[in-house]
This record gives sequence, structure tokens and C-alpha cells, in this order.
Amino acid sequence: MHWPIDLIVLTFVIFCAIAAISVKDLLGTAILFGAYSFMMCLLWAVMGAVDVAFTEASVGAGVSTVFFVAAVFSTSRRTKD
Amino acid sequence: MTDLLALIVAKYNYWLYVILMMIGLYAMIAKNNLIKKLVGMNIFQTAIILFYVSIGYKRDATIPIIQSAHGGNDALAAIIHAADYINPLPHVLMLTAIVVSVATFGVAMALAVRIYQRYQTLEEDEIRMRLVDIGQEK
Amino acid sequence: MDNYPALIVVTPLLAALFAGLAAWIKERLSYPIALIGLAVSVYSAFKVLMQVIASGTIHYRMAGWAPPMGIEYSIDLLNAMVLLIVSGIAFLNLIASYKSVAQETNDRAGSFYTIYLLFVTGLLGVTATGDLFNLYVLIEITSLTSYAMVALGDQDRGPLASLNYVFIGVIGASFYLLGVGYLYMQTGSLNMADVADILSGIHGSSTVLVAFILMMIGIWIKMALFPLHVWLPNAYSYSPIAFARVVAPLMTKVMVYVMIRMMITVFGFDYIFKTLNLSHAVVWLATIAVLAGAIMALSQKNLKKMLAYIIVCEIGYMVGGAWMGNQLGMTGAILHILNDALMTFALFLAVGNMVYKLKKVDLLDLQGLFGKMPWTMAGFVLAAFSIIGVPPTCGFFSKWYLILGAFEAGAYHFAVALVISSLICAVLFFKVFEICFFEPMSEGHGHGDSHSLVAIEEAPVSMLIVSGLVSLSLIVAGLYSGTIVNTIILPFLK
Amino acid sequence: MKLLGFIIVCLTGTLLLYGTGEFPDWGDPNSPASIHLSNYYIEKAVEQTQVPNLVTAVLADYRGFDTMFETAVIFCAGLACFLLLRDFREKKERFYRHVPTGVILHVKSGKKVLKTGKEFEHMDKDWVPSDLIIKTVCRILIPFIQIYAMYVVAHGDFSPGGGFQGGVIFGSSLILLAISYDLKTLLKRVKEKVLGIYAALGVLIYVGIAAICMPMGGNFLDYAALAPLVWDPHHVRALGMLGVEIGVGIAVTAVMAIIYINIVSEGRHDEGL
Repeated sequence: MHWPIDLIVLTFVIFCAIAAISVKDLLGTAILFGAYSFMMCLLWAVMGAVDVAFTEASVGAGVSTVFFVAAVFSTSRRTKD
Repeated sequence: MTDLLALIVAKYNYWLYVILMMIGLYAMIAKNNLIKKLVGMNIFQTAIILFYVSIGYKRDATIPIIQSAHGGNDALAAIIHAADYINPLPHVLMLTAIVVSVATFGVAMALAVRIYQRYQTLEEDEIRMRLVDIGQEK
Repeated sequence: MDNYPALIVVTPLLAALFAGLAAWIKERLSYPIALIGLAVSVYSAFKVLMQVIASGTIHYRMAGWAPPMGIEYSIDLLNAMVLLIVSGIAFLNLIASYKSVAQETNDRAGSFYTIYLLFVTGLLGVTATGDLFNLYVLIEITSLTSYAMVALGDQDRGPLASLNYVFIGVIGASFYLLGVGYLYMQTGSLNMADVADILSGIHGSSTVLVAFILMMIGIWIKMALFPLHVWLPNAYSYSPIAFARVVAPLMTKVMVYVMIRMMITVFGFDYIFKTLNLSHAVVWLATIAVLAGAIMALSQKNLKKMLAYIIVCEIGYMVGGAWMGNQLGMTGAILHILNDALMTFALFLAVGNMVYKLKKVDLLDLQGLFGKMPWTMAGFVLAAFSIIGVPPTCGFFSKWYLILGAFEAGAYHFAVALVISSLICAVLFFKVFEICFFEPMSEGHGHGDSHSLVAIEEAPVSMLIVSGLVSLSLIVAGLYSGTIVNTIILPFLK
Repeated sequence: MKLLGFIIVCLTGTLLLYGTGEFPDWGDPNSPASIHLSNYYIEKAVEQTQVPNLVTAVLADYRGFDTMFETAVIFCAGLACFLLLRDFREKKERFYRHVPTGVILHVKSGKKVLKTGKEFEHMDKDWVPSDLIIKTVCRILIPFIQIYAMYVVAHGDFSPGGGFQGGVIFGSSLILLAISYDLKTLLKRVKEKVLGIYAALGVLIYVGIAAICMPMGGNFLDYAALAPLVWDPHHVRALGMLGVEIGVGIAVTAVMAIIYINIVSEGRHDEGL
């Protein structure tokens, strides 16, 4: 029964989303953002959307996080809120 | 009680997509740091992709790749039951949406770097203060 | 060769790619490639319009698949007219912008033309497509190119204005995508015609209502209707003038076209005005938009910002006309798409000439401009009269249809708002004329005789010719508006 | 601002939740979305296009027009990053490190350039002592990532994957080279001009294949019209899709590299992460 897996991954997704927004350090946000994308990719793989999961893994978790970290290195890690 | 559980089982996926979208929308509007707003934007877009993918899902159906036609022998490939395979159309649409969201994310990151080069900060209120100073100088 | 519908959209895309290549190999080649690309596009848009007038709607199947399976272009009268407007204005603007691009983005002119062509491809694609999701992808192309171009203008405020534009633009496009998702969930198809006849069966369901609301909010954000217009003034006044001249007349008008396409083709007139009687609420919203746009334009110190708020006011006209519910209002709205595109283009061409010479266009810098730049100011005056609604020019006729429609539908508040906003526009433009004409150039030693021989420094000839051509076309469009309505708009509304 | 955000979020949230009232149940096979069009794709796509992976079939053939504009979006993002960030002004002063002694030289005049090699090496603001393990592992790993990327592009028809995923993986192998060594080695190996040309060339391959169908008699993007050109007319659609996927892969690779290089070095293409 794959029903519980779906629920567990969904709770992780929402947890990562809220954490990525409320964390005070931008590099922390970058890592949580990567984790959020990876959890979404897991969720879609469970839901049978294999191509979308592959794209999200390579594009969302992979390259977006690299751009994020690169931009944070070019600017600043400091956030006020 | 049981119909409530059935209702939840039937619809929880859509409620969660709405919650995710609202997290993204809230972050985009209320957060002060520009890059935090960008994270909110990306969460907002991935929530819509989750909604599309959950439209196409069929219970106990396999992924939309037809194995039987591998050899190309058309006789065997004739009998394909649509109910066995997941609906491929939302997946196609979402491949486009993911690529569009990454492209927008890359351009927005480039803009954030340009703004930091000019104002040495990414906080919305600090930028507005420096804008006012520039306004007085001109 | 009946591939013209595809040629309209594909030749600018091919020209953009070749210009992108030329930008790296030999920079000077990208401008002629851009010209050829848009010339072919204008020619095929004209041929398609003639074909549609002669033989009705053209159906062009992409990749040869039948409509609901593959993507299909179904070009009817409304499509063909807007396509010709978009490609014509983009082509004329390209001719006029050679010098101003060389002045503003000096070392990357090749890449500027590439993004400019991609923007025009996006607009043409949005107008021509018959598929809901294809419309989303093309809206994304137009938005992405305009995010990039807005940031290239003013060094201080350009990137910030562009980033705000990104956030609001993404919210708008995502709401539209969500609306398409809700519709797909209820109908199972993405082709506009196919969705329309499935929808006629299931009018009652709340999902279709929410889908309609979501799509309208998304389109209104992209159209900068009053409460959602926050991004437009900064975006248009801080972008390079060569780009502002093409985005100001076209982007918002094409989104008005998309709204009308959704109302007529996808959801159907009777669904909107019978089952959910929203028209009164939206006409009130349009009235507020018209008045707010005009009043905010009064308080502006920069000419470009002032024109941006006038665009917000014009959008109120078109939304009010479209939602009136009767044929007169809709005719007025569609005619106003054509007229407003021409008027705004003429205004921004004149502003482009001023920016080319004066670099800064605050109202205080425009002193004595009649003496210095007589031809540009002539074009500006003609365009200003057209916005105010002086009879020979085209602005008057579309306002006339809108007012008639308002009276017929009993929406007197909208008619009153139209008249008030025309008066406010008159006040605005005469304030500008007064600054340009009467106050002498401040030579710094008290006030010499006001009509001293002021050296005429006109804008380059190419910009002048285009500006003059477009200003004259205002009068021609005005005189021929009767034929335009009878041949194109009325048969479409039947 | 926070209160305004909260109000807007609650309003849209209730609107959307009201909308989910009449949704068909999650995952039932006869919801309207999975009856009307998707049955046609599932039953007919394989015999019409000889491509087992239905998603790639619908992506590149039935709705190939969408994917063409999607590649244009990618090309546009790369061009936008180039236009926004790239500045060709040379940096005035440079830092060099004398390898044997570890002394750091601060060269003020832009014209004096020391030869980097055994004796001197470049120093930049995020300089990290070069770690032998990372360098050797990445040097071994990168070729295999690139082979895997090409496999993903080529096998888009049979297994999940295709132009975008393969292009991104190939692009990230270039980024891995820039991170493990430094940006200069990547720019020495892959010139900026080459990246710019490949970005435009990839999309041109896609649009070119689609545009050739018009003079060959078919509608735009109709692969069947390309039958005379192809060595195996029965599989013409599958081969057309493969050509299109290769074009997309090239474009996405170049664009990912352009965006990364411009963001990390803030447009000066000299030093970075």
C-alpha cells in the first residue's frame, strides 16, 4: 500500500517549504530549497510522473540550487527577516 | 465518519497543493529579503505543477511508457487499455512549466545580483531608503 | 503556399536566432536580419488578413494532427487584425530604433535585436494561437523578454523595477495557468474550440466559475487593470526607449485581445452575461480604473510616467467596453485596441525623439521644444489630440462607440467617466504644450525675447519619417474607421 | 506589508478551496481529464510515432510547438543573463600567489600580467587551497557524467529523459568543472563565444527541422513530410523527435553554463566560486 509514503513525503514537502522561508541564513535557505525540490521530485515519482520527477531532480534540485548558492556567494548571506 | 475519511482520501492531495501555494504567495508578498521572495515564487510555481500532476494520476496504473511495443511487432501492441497507463498530457505540460520556472528563476537571480551591485543590500526597506537618498541627490 | 499563419510567428523566431548567431560572429549583420524577419512577418500577416476577409476563418494544424490532439491556429477576423497591428508596429519601431539602440545599449546591440525579435514572436504567438497552454508558454516568452529589457534601461532603478515586474508577472501568469488547469480538469482538452463546446454542457459547476475567475485575474494582472497596475509605470518609464516604444502600445492591447478571446470563444457570451452576471461589477471596476489612471497621470513630473498612467486609463476604456454586454460596447473595445495601439505608438515615437536629443524627459526639461524640434512636436500634438478624442483622429470614433454602448447598456457612470477622463487628458497635454511652447529656453540671463532664433536640433531623419507616418495614419485610421468596423469587427461579432 | 500579504493569502486560499469542492476524486480512472484526450494518446501514440515513451511522443510531436517555444524561453533566459550581467571592463588590480613560497602579490596596474603555471597561480576573493582529492575525483567523474547526459538525450524515446534533462546534466558537468577547479579553467576549455553560438544553434536545429517540413509539403513541424530525407521512412517521426531533442540538449547545456558563469563572476568572467 503506497498510501502512507505519499503522506510522509507530502508532510516533508510542506515542512521544507516553511523552513526554507523562515530560516535566517541564506545558505541555509539554499540547502532547504534543494531539499524541498528533491522531496517534490520524490512525490512526483511516487505519483507515477517519471519524466517530471527526472526533470525536477536535475533542474529543480540540481541547477536551481547551484544558481542559488552562486548568487548568495555573489551577494550576501545576511537576511533581516 | 467513514464518508469524511473517504472524502479526505479523495481530496487531500488538492488541499495540500492549496496550502503549498499559499505558503509561496505569502512569502512572495510578506518577506523583506528579495531572495526569500524568489524562493516563495519558486514554491508557488512548483505547487501548480503538483496540482497538474495530481490531475493526471490514476489509481493502480503504471507509468506512461508502453513496454509491449518495444519490438515493434504491431499485432501485440494493438490491445492497449487506457486505464492501465497514467495520463501523459499533464506530464508534458509540466515539463514546460518546470523549464519556464527555472528560466524565470535564473533571470530573477541575475537581477538580484545587479541590484546588490548597485545598492549593496538585498533588503527591500534598505533599498527603498537608498532610493530616497538618490532621489534627493538628483 | 498556405503556410502564412505559421510564417507570421516563425520568421521572427528564425530571424531572432540568426541575429543571435550574428551577434557573436559579425555584429553589424543582426540589424538587417531583424528587418528581413519582421518584413516577411508583416507581409504574411497582411496576406492572412486578406485571406480571412475573403474566405472566413483559416484553420492551420501544427504538425499535421487534428485539432484537439495537436495544436491548431484558427485565425478569424479579430486575430488577423491584431496580428497585422502587432507586426506592423514592431516593424515600424525597428526602423525607427536603429539610432536610439546604438545610443543606449552600445556594445550589445546584436543581443538587443535578438531579444526584441523574441518579444515580438511572443506577442504574435499569443495573438495567433488557438490552444490554451500554448498561450501560457508564449505569455512567458513575452514576460521573460520584457523582464530583461526593463532592467537594461535606467541604471539606478531599472533592475529593481524589473524585479517587481517579475514577481507580479509570475503571479499573473501562474493564475492563468491555474485557470487552464481547472478547465482541463473539467473538460479534458486544451484546444479553445474543443473546450468551448464541452463547457457549454457543464455551465453549473463551481470549478468552471473558479477557473474563469482565476484566468480573468491572471489576464487583468498582465493587462495592468487599475488595482493590479502597480508594476506598469516603473517598468515602462525605466526601460530603454526603443523597447518602451514597442511594449507600451502592444503588450497591454494583446492582453485585452486575449481577454476578449476568452470571453467570446472559450466561455461564450451567454455564460458570462446570463449565468454569472458579473458585468455590472466589472464595469464599475473599469470606471474606477479610468478615473484613477487619469488622476494619477495629473500628478506626474516625468513625461514617460505620465504616458504610462494614460495607458492604465485606456485599459479601463477597453475593459469597460468589452464587459458592457452589448454589441456596441464590444465594437468600441475592439476598435479601441487598434486606435489605442496607434495613438500610444505615435506618442512614444515622439517621446523617443525627445529622449534621443534631451536624454531626460522630465516636464521641466521640455522648455521651448516647439522651437527646437518642430516636427516631433507636431507628431506629439496630433497624437495628443487623438487621445483626447478630437474628431478627425481615430481616438474620437472608438470613444464614440464606447459611449453609445454605455448609454445602450444603461452604464451612465462609465459614460461620465469617459468624458471626465477625456477632459483630464486635455488638461494634461495642454500643460505639456504650455511648457514646450511658451516658456522660452532658459538662457540664464533673465528672459530675452521669447522667439529668439532657436537652433533647430531635430531627431535623425529615420525617426522623424516613422513618427510622421504614424501620426498621419492616426487621421487615416480615423477616417476609415467606418470601413474597418464594417469589414472586420461587425462580421466577427455576428 | 505582512498583514496585506496575510489577507490576500486567505482570500485566494478560500477561493481555491471552494474551487476544489467539485473536483473528481484523486486518482479515479474515469475523471473527465483522463477520458477525453489522454485515451487517444495512450492508444494511438505508439503506433503513429513508434516512440514507447508517451510523454516524449506528446512532448516532441503532438505538442511539439509548445516545446519549441519552451526552448526559445531557455535561450531567452541565457541571453537575458548575458545582457544583464556581462560587463567587459577589465578589473584593475589582480592578486597572484607565488606557489613555492606562498607569498601573495597584489598587482595594481591592469597591463602587467604574470604567467600563471608552476611558479605563480591566480588568487581571487574566494580562493580555497586547491584540494587534490576533489580535483582528481572530479577529473575522473566529469567524462562519465557527460556520457550519461548524452545517453539521457539519446534514450528520451524509450526511457524517461530527453533533451532538457540531458542538457541540464551536461551543463552541470561543466559547472562541476568550474567548481572543482576554478572558473578560469572552464573558460579556457569552453570559450564564451562558443557558448553563445551553441545556445542559438541548438534552438536553430529545432526550428530548422520544424521549418524544413514546410517546403517539403507538410505543415509546420510535420515530421511525416521529412520521409524522403530519412533513411528509414517508417520511423521518420521517431528520428525527427531525436533530432529535435539533440537541438534542445545543445541549447540547454550552453544556457546553463552561460547563466552560471555570469551569476558567479558577476559578469566579469574572471573569478568565481
